[in-house]
This record gives sequence, C-alpha cells and structure tokens, in this order.
Amino acid sequence: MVQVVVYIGAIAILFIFAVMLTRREMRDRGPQLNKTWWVAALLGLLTFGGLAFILSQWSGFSSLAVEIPDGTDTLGALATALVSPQAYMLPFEVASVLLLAALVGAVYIAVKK
Amino acid sequence: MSIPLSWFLVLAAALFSIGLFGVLARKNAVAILLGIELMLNAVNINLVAFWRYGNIAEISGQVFAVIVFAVAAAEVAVGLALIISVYRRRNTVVANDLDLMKW
Amino acid sequence: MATETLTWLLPLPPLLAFFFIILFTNKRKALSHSLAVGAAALSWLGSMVVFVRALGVEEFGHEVFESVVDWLPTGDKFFQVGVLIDPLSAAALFFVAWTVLMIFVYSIGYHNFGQPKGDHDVPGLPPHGATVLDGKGKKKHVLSIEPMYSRFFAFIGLFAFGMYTLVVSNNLLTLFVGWEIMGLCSYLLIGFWYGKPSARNAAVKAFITTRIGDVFMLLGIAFLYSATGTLSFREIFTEETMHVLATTPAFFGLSAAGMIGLLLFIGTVGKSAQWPLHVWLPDAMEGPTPVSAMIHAATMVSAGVYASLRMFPLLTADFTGHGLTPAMSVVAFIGAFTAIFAATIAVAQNDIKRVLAYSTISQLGFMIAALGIGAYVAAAFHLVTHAFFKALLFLGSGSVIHGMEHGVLHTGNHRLDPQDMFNMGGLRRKMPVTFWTFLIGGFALSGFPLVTAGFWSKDEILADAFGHGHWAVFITLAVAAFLTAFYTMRQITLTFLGKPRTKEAEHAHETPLTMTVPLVVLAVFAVGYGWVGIPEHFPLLGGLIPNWFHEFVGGTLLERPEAVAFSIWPLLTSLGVALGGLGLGYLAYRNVQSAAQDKLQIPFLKNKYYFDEAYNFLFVRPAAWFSEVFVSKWIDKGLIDGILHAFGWIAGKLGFIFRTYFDAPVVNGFGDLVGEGTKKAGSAIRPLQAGRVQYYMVVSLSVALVVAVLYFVLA
Amino acid sequence: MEFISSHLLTLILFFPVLAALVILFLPRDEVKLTRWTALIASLVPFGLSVWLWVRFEAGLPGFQFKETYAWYAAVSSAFHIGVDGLSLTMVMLTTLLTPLAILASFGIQDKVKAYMMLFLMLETGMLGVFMSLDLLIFFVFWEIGLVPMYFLINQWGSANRNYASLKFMIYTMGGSLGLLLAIQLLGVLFQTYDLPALYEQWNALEGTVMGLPVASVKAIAFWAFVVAFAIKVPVWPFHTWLPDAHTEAPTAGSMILAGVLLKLGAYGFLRLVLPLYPVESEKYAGALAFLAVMAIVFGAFASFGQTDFKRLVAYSSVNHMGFVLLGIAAAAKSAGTMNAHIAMDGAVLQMFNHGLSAAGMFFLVGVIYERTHTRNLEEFGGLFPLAPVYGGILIFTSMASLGLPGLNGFVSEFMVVRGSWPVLTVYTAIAMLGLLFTGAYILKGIKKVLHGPVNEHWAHGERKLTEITTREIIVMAPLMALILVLGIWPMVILDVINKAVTMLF
Repeated sequence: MVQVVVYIGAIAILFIFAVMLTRREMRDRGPQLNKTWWVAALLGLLTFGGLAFILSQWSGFSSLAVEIPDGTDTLGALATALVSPQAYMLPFEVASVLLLAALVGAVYIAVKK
Repeated sequence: MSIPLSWFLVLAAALFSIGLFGVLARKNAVAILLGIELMLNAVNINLVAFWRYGNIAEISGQVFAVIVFAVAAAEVAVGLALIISVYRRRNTVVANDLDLMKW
Repeated sequence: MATETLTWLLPLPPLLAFFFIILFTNKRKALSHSLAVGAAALSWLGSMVVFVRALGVEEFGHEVFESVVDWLPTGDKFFQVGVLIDPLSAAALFFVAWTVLMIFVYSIGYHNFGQPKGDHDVPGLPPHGATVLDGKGKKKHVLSIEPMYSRFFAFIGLFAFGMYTLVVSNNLLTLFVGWEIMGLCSYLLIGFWYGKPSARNAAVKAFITTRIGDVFMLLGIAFLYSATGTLSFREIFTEETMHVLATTPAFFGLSAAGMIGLLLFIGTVGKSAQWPLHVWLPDAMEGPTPVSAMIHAATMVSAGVYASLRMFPLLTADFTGHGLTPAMSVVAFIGAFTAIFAATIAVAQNDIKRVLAYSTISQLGFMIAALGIGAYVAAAFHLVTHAFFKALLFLGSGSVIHGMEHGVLHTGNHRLDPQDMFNMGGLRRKMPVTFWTFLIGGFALSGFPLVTAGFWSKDEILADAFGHGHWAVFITLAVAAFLTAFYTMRQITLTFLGKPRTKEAEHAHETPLTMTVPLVVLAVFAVGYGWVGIPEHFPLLGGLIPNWFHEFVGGTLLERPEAVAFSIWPLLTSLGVALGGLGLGYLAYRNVQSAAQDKLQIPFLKNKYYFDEAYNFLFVRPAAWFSEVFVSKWIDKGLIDGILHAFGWIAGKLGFIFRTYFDAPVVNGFGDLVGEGTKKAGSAIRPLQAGRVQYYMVVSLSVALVVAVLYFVLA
Repeated sequence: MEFISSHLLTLILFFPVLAALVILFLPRDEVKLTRWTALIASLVPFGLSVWLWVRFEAGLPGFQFKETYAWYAAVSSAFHIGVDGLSLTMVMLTTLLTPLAILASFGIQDKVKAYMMLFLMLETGMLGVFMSLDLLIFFVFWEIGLVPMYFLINQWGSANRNYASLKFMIYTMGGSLGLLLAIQLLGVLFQTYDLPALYEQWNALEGTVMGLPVASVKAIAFWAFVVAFAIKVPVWPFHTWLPDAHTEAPTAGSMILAGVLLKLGAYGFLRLVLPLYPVESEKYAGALAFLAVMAIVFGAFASFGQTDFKRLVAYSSVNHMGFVLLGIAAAAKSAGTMNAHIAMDGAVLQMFNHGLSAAGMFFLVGVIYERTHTRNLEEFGGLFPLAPVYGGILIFTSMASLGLPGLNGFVSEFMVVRGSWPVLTVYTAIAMLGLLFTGAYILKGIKKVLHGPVNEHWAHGERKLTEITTREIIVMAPLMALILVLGIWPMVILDVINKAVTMLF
C-alpha cells in the first residue's frame, strides 16, 4: 500500500504546491484554453461517443457484480499477491525502483540551481 | 448491489474523455498533467470494475491498478519537476511557448 | 721517430693551434699567441730534423721519404694520398719553416702585445691607439693592442698548416688542398679588418682572382688523373708515363702533357699573381701590415711557383734543350712580361708596401720566366732566396709603418698616411736595426753583387737565358732587373735617407725586440743563402764552396740538369744593371722632397695601366649585369616563369570556360533542380512539424478516430 | 630486440607517423611537451638508422633488410622495402636532418602541434621513397611527401607563401603525372611493380608494345621519368619553383627541402632511370649533361645576382645539384668504366654533402632572419662584430658550400669533375665557370652580411642583434662536425657508396 500512500499524500500535495506556485501567473494570463479548444472538445465528445457505442455493443455490458463470499479478505489477497514471489513481487519491486528513480530525478531536476 | 457494470464503464469513458479534452485543450502544462491523471484514473476505474464484475480470485486487475498508481506518481513527480525547472528558466508554463527546438 | 711519420706530423701543430684558439682560448691573448708560436716552433723543429736527415741521404732524389694511405675509394681501386720529402720539398720546407716561425714571432710585436686596450678600438678595424697616464699624471698616446689579436694567430696558424701541407704533399690533390686553404686564409687575412670597405673588397677580389686560376688547375688535375690514373708525383714523372702524356694529342695542337701543364700553370698565374691575374696582389696589402702582406707576398705566392716547379716535367715534356715547346713559350712569355710590366708600375708607387707588392710580382715573373726557358734549378734557387729577402723587406716595411704610427700618435695627426714614402725620410737614425736589415733586403732584391743572395739567384737566371740563347727573355729580364734596382734604391732613399720630411717621421720610434729579431734572422739568410748556389766556374769564388743547391735540388728531376756554362756577359750585365739601378735611384731621389718633384709620377704607371678599371669594365660589370638582369630577371623570372604562368593562365581560362558553359548550366542546373525540389517539398510539409505536442496529439487522434470509424463502417 | 632487428626498416619508416599520432593526443597548450616529444621521437629513427648502418654489410650485392607485406594484390603490388648502399646513405641523411630541423623549429610559436605532426609525416614520406622496392609504393611515398611540405610552406611560410606553395605543389604534381603513367605502363606490361624484377624484365623486353617499337616506348617512358625527377632535383630549366619555395618556407622547412627533398629527384635518377634505361641514358647523356651544366652555370649566376640572402642560398642548391646530375650523366655515358664509378661516387657523395651544407646554410639564414625579420642583403653588413660566433659558423658553412678543400664539398665536386672530364670534356670545362661563380656568390653573401663597418642599425636597443644561442649551435654542431670529418676522411661513407655503385653499375 506504500504506493497508494505516496500517491495520495505526496503527489497530491505536490500538485497543490505546484498549483499554488503557478497560480499567480495563471491569473493574469489570457484564456486558459487553446484557440483550437473546440477541436479538442469535439474529439473528446467523439471519443466518449465512440467508447460508449463500442461498449454498448459488448454482451457483458450490463452484467452484475459477482457475489463476494463472506470471509474473503480481498485486500489481504491483494497484499499477499503483491509481495509473493509466486505472484507479483517482481513487477511490484520494479515499480518501486521506478518510483524511487523518478523521485530522485525529480528532486535533481527541480532543486538544481 | 444492483448497479450494473455499464455505469462504471460509462463513468470511466466520460472521465477519460474529459481528461483527453484537458490534455488537448488546456494551455497550462500543469493542467495538461492533470488531464493525464484523469485519463489514468479512468483506466483504474475500469480495471477495478472489471475485477469486481469478473473473477474475484484473479487479483491481477487490482495489482495493475496499484502499479498504475506507482507509474502515475512517478510521472507526475518528474513532470512537475520538469515544469518547475522550465518555469524557472523561461518564466512560463504555457506548453506552446516552449518552442526553442522549433523552426 | 721515422722521418715519414715526422713528415705526416709537420702540418699538424699549427692546425691544432688554430682549432684550440678558435674554440677555447679566443679570449686569452697571451695563451693564444703562445699556442700559435709554440706550434710554429714545433713544426719548425720537425722541419729542421727532416731537412737534416734529407741532407744525410746519398743520391737524395732517387731515394726519398714517402708514405701513403688510401683516401678515396674509386671503383675497385683507391686514390692514395701521402707525404713526400724529396730535394725540392726539403728545400722548400727549409725556407717555409724559417719564414713562418719568424712571422709568428714578429706578429706578437706588430699587434702590440702588452699595450693597453684602445680607447675606441672595435673588432674589424685597425687599432687606433690608447690614452694612458704616465708617471707624472700626464696624458700620453700610445699604440693599442689589436682587438682581434687571438683571431689573427688562429688564422696564421691555419695558414701555416696550408703551407706545410702543400710542401709535404706527395700528390697534386693534397697540394691543391693546402693551396686552397691558403687561399681561404689569404681571404680571411686580407679581410681581417673587415670593417674597412677597401679591405673587404680586396679580400673578395683576391679570392675570386686566384679562384679563376684554381678552377683551371682543378681541370688540369682532373685531366691528369684521368690520363694517368694517379696524381702522385713520383708515379706520374716516370719515363713511360711522361712519354705517353707527351705523345697523346690534346686540344689546340698541344700534347696532353703540355695541355695539363698549362692548365695547372694557370693556377700558378692566379696564385703567384702573374699577368693577367696579378690585380689582386697589390690590393692584398689591405691586410694587417705587413704580416699578411708578407704572407701574401713572400710565402703564399711562392706556393704558385712551387707548384709549377713540381709540374716542371709536364711543362717541359718533349723539350730537347733547344726550341721551346708551345707550353714553355707561353710560360716564358708570361713570366718575362710580368717581370718588366710589374717593375714599371712599381717605379711610380708611393705606398711603401705597394712598391714591395709590385716588386714581388716582378720577381715571381723572373722565376716563371726561368721555368719557361727550362732553368729549373735557377727558378728554385730564386724562389728560396726571394722568400727570405722579400720576407725581410715586408717585415721591415711593417716595422717602418709601425714606427711611423708611433709618430702619428705623438702628433695626433691621424689624417697622415703612415705608409706614404713621401711622408718619411731620415728614418735611419730613428730606426737603425730596421734600416740596416731593410738595406740588406733591398740590396738582395736589387742583386747587389757578390754579397747578397739575390745576386746569385738572379744571375743564375740571366746566365741560363743567355747560355741557351733566349735573347728576348734575357734582355727583358735584364731591363726588369735594372728597374728593380732603381725602385728599390728609390724606396730606401725616400724612406731612410735624407732628412725627415714630416713631424711624424721625426718622432718615429724603433720597434720592439719581437719585431727586430726576426728581421735580423732573415737578414742573415738574405745574405748567406746565396752562397750555397755559387756557380762552379765563377771567377775567384767558384769552387770555394761547392754548388750545393744545384746538386741537391737538381736531383729532384729524372735527369739531373746540366749547370749552364759560365759566361762573362751575363755576369757583367748583372753587375751593370744592379749597380746602375741602385746608383741612379740614389742620385735621382737624393733631394726629392715631395711627390710633386717626382718625375715618374706618370698617371698611366701610377694607375697600374688601368687594369683594374679595364677588368671592372670588361668582366665585373658584365658579370653582375648577366647575373642580376639577364639570368635572374630575364631568363628565370621572365622566360621560364613566364611560360609557367602562361600555363597557369591557360589552365585558369579553360577552367573558366568549362565553368561558364558546361558546369554552370548543365551540372549545376541538374544539381540545383534536385536540391531546390527537395527544399520546396520540405517547406511544403513543414507545417506538420509544428513542435506543439497538443497539435500532434490532435492530429494523431483524429487520424485514429477516422481509421476506427472507417473500420467499423467498412466492417 | 629480435622483433626490432627483423623489422628495422618498417620501424624506421613508420615510427615518425606513430609519434605524430601520439602528438595528436597531446593537449594543445603543452607547447614545450609537444616540441620535446617530436624531437625525441625523431631521434629514435636516427638511432635505428645508425644501428642499420652498423649492421649493413657493404660488401654484399643487392638489397638488404628486405621486408615484404601484402599490400595491393589486385594490381600485384606488394609493400616491398629494402636498402642498399645508395638508399642507406640517403636514409642516414634524412634521419639525421629531421631531428636537427625539429630542433631548429623550436622557435615556432604558432600551431606547434600541427607543425610537428606534419614534420614527422614528412619524414616518413621521404624515408619511404628511399626504402621502397616497389614502383607503386615508391610513387605513393613520392606524393605523400608533397602534402606536409605544402602545408609547412603554406601555413608557416613568409609573405609570399601562397604563391610559392602552390607553385611547388602544382609543379611537382605536374611532373609526377608522366611518372605515374610510365609506372602504370610498366605495371601493366609485367604484372608486377617489384623493382628487382622489373630491372631484369624491362631491359630484356623486345618487340613491340602497344603497336610501337620497344625503343620508342622506352624513350618516351625514359623522358617521363626524367622530367618528373628533373623537376624535383631541380634541373635547369625546371628550377624556378625552388627559389620561391625555399625562400618562403619556414627555416626548418627549407633545411629539409634543400637537405632531403631535392635528393629524392637525384635518387630517382639513380634508382630508377639508370637501371631501367641504361641504353636511353647513354643516348641522352649529352642532353642531361647540357641541362646539368646550365644548372651549374646559371644557378651560380642567378645566385650571384640575388639581393635576398635566402634566395641566394636557394639558387646555390640549383648550382650544387647540377653537379649531381653532371656526375649522373657522365656515369650514364660511360657505364661500367672507372670514370663512371668515380663520377657516380662523386654524385652520391655530393648529394649527401649538399644535404649537410645546404641545410646548414638555410638554418643560418633562418637564424639571422629570426632576429632581424629581413633577408635583404643591403640591410645587413657589418654584423661580424655583433655576432662573432655566428660569423665564424657562417663562414665555415659557406666555405663547405663553396667547395673548399678540406671540407666535404670539395671531395665530391672533385670526383664529379674527375669522372666527367674524360667523358664530357667540354661540358665539364664550362661547368668550371659555375664553380668560379660559386666562389663569387658565397663571398658576396659573406661580404654583404658580415663584413663592413659595424652596422649601427642592428647594434643598439631592441634591434640589437643577439648572438647565436646554444640551441642553435647544437643544431649546427653535428652538421659542422660531419662537414669537417667527411672533408678530411671521406671514406667514412664513401666506402659504402663506392661498393654499392660498383655493384650496381
């Protein structure tokens, strides 16, 4: 769950920081959107439409949730799967290393000078 | 528990499209980053939803979501650092103004 | 030590002294002259030992001291060089050793050793004198030491090396080596005071003029070498070789022997300053007075005659005793002509050294003429006696000039020429030793009867010319002898007799011991050496002493030359011209007070028949024009470079034509088309590369959507 | 050790290039280090050549220390090198002069690294010509030598360097064109470029070649060779590049140019023209002798006519190299006789001797030019009291150049004259005029530079002429010592030359 914590804690705070840092400048700039925002809007709508259409064609579109038998600890299973050598330990560790590297890199880029 | 899968899927598609619009239409690099986060989380919703509505024993959907968090965190960290660095140098965070390498 | 080894070593000490002084002791004057004089003394000692040993050999001439080594590989054989002492070289060695040693000693005094450094002296100019405070604190002008003192001794050391090498050589090539080294030294010594423009010009003139002779000599050597395969004297002068040479025809109707002899003789003409290559010698008096003058006049020029003596068999090949061969005629003519020609010039000269210089040319002419008529021994005899008394005269004149410079410093009148005889007079009281020795030398030169060496040697030449019926030569030489006696007495009278004509002459001073002792030694030989060659049949004296010189030196030749039969006429002529000339000279100049009263100041004679001017006009200036304008400007820069530049121009034009009419429209056109096309296409699609990420995304997403829609529609 | 002794020639040949590579990687600012590296690197080939000289057996016929490597098999050319007495002498000269020239260039301040590299490459180019036993290799090295020299003149020369370097380059290249064609002809005919093989096959060739009689083909090829080499020697009237190039080149460049590069041409005559074309050489010996005599006489006159000190010395090279060609012509005319041997000995020795004295003279001119920045003889005069040691050295070297007996030039000139007199009598006699004017121009040089009243212009203040430095004396010392030794005892190298000449011709 470390990554979730990091995400929620650190990254969200970073977001806020960044937003705060840049807010002043944002205020006195012109429009927040590109001149071609309508193209983007059109594309967004089309994508949404396309996705919705394709999904609606799928047979399992409106299937219902599976019953979870009592006593099943899904969270525990997830935790076990993440640290079990038979399951996802390696991807998990790789992701950790990636995150670490990214943090170090971020610090380096942001701090220097 | 009578909410069908379609709700989740439509929500995710909407979220994705909004993120996409943000990425394509916003000037501010931070906002673009936010848009990307939206798109990633739309995917996460889908992953968890498919897990919940498919085979619960198969845990990989959840695991994937966790890894996407990690990647997103990394991406945001680096992206923000870059934006700060760029801001220091160029005094702007507008993506279109970063045109040093353009002809 | 074996005599051969000793002979090898003879030239070495002066050479070593030269290198030592140049490399190490240049700054230390006393050490330098000690080295040089010590080296000369060593060589002198060795020469005397060799000479005495040579005297002790029976039939010396057939038995000689010779030793050779391989020097140059030539194909499968070797060219050998070595040393040789035969009677001629022994006799030459004797006078060379003595005169060289005396010059070295004399130089110490002449260059004012022991005197203070000059006030304004600089290297390259003669010393100008120094100011010192005497005991009473009064300023006094004295002579100053030569600034390049050590260098002088180095040069004369090298000079001595050259002379010794020349004398002890057993072959023509090493003789030539010594010959040229002396040429270099004469150049260096004439140009010793290189700061004087006259000196540097004279040095170049001397070198070039003698070099004219030398290149001919080199040809002669090459000719001789290719004709006989050897250059060794003892191998060439054998019956067979000489016969082959004498019968092989060469060019201009001469036999090979005569041709070679003449080519080599031209070398002598240059070195011994014979007409027409005599012009360098008088100018050579620019060297330090009189030591270099003495080298150029008494020793080195003798080398020319010595070489001719060596080549005597070649010159006289086919000579039967009557009727001169063409080669001999040339030699005799040049000798006799030079003798009288130079004597006439000497009569009108006022510079004490120049008179002696011309007398040298004249006396060398005597020797050459003697060679030309086949009088081998007489020529050799005159060579030796002349070397002694001319050395004496030059050293004496140096002493006189030195004394005069003393006077000049006393009066401070630096514009006065201390060498002009009309500024002298009455020096016999001031400089007695110089006077008496000069008198002896002068009388020897004039051929004063019986007591002086010059009389015997000159008489022998005249007797030979008379005895063999060469009337033209006899009369010419007799007149020349008369003139010789006349100008010698003129010189003595003007210089030493009468009363001082200037204040400077009054204050002249006798020179130091280092200068007077060599004078005395040479004076002894100027008198005594004549007695070794008194003809056998001479009235009264003949037979008292055997004619040793004739016997000894004559042994050098294959056939010992017969002594000429005695006749009273040449003797009377000798007596007459010598005494007559001397008497007339005294009478004519007894009361002359200035150059204006001298009736012989004829411009034509005074200007040496305008030979310098003529040569300058005929050779020097055309040569300069030829090299500066014709060869450098016209041929090289104009013609050859012109052709080259024309090539360059044509190539440039061709290139231009190709460029304008082929390259530009065709090749470039095509190339440009391709290039421009690409460029246009590039700029046409350039907007796609906007560099805006969002733009890219919009485009790619649109495409993806369109494709997806199409897919579903088509599907 | 074993490797060194079995690859001696290759090592001598390529060591300079390796050293140049090392210098390439030295830092640009380390001027001192660069100089010393170059100097020490150039001393190594010299040391190796001394070893080569010691181990060389003069008595053996043919080439020694031969090495063959595959090179360009498609045209049957191999990397074949070796030395005999002639090439050995020239290799010695090259490896001796290069360190001296590098030492002489210590005064160069500008682009030292490039300069030293070019110099070392130049050495390889020259050595290659002397060593190669394959015509194609010969030509390759022949051309390689041009390039560094071009840049040396063009980059470090004096005022008119562009003109001079271009003239030098174009002229020599133009001459090599014919040479290349002739070489191709031989290669095509015999399917080999190997020299020893060509010597035999080419001379044995009879019949027709490409529809022409062999004699005419040979005559044409002969002149193609001769022109290429004559330009390099240079022979009158192909000599006008020389005064320009020599005068404009930097001091060390002139030293090498006069000392070694000119010998390449003469060496070409010895190595290729005479053995490949004995008949033609004999036939055209008169023409060659005529050109040689023109070079001697006109070279001397032209030299006498100069007012530029360096130009004067440059023309003296024309004059001296004329004697080399005269000897070669005489040897060609009388091949096999004693005259030929003597003439050839003289010619080769003259090559070596001129290498010493001309290099010395150019260096001395450079010494004074460095101090006064003028070469005009009229501005000199009276320098002797200011620089007596320099004056002494100048007189000594000048005398060697003049051919004073007792110094080296005389021996070789005498041998040439002796060898050519019986064969080419008239030409030899005319050449004496040149010999006379050799004296005239040398003395003119000394007189105009050293003699005369103290030159006030160069005597005071910042223009004061400084005496020759120790480094400069060290450059001159080996040259002077050799000049003297060879003058007194020429057997030192003449023995090797003579044996080679006797066996070759």
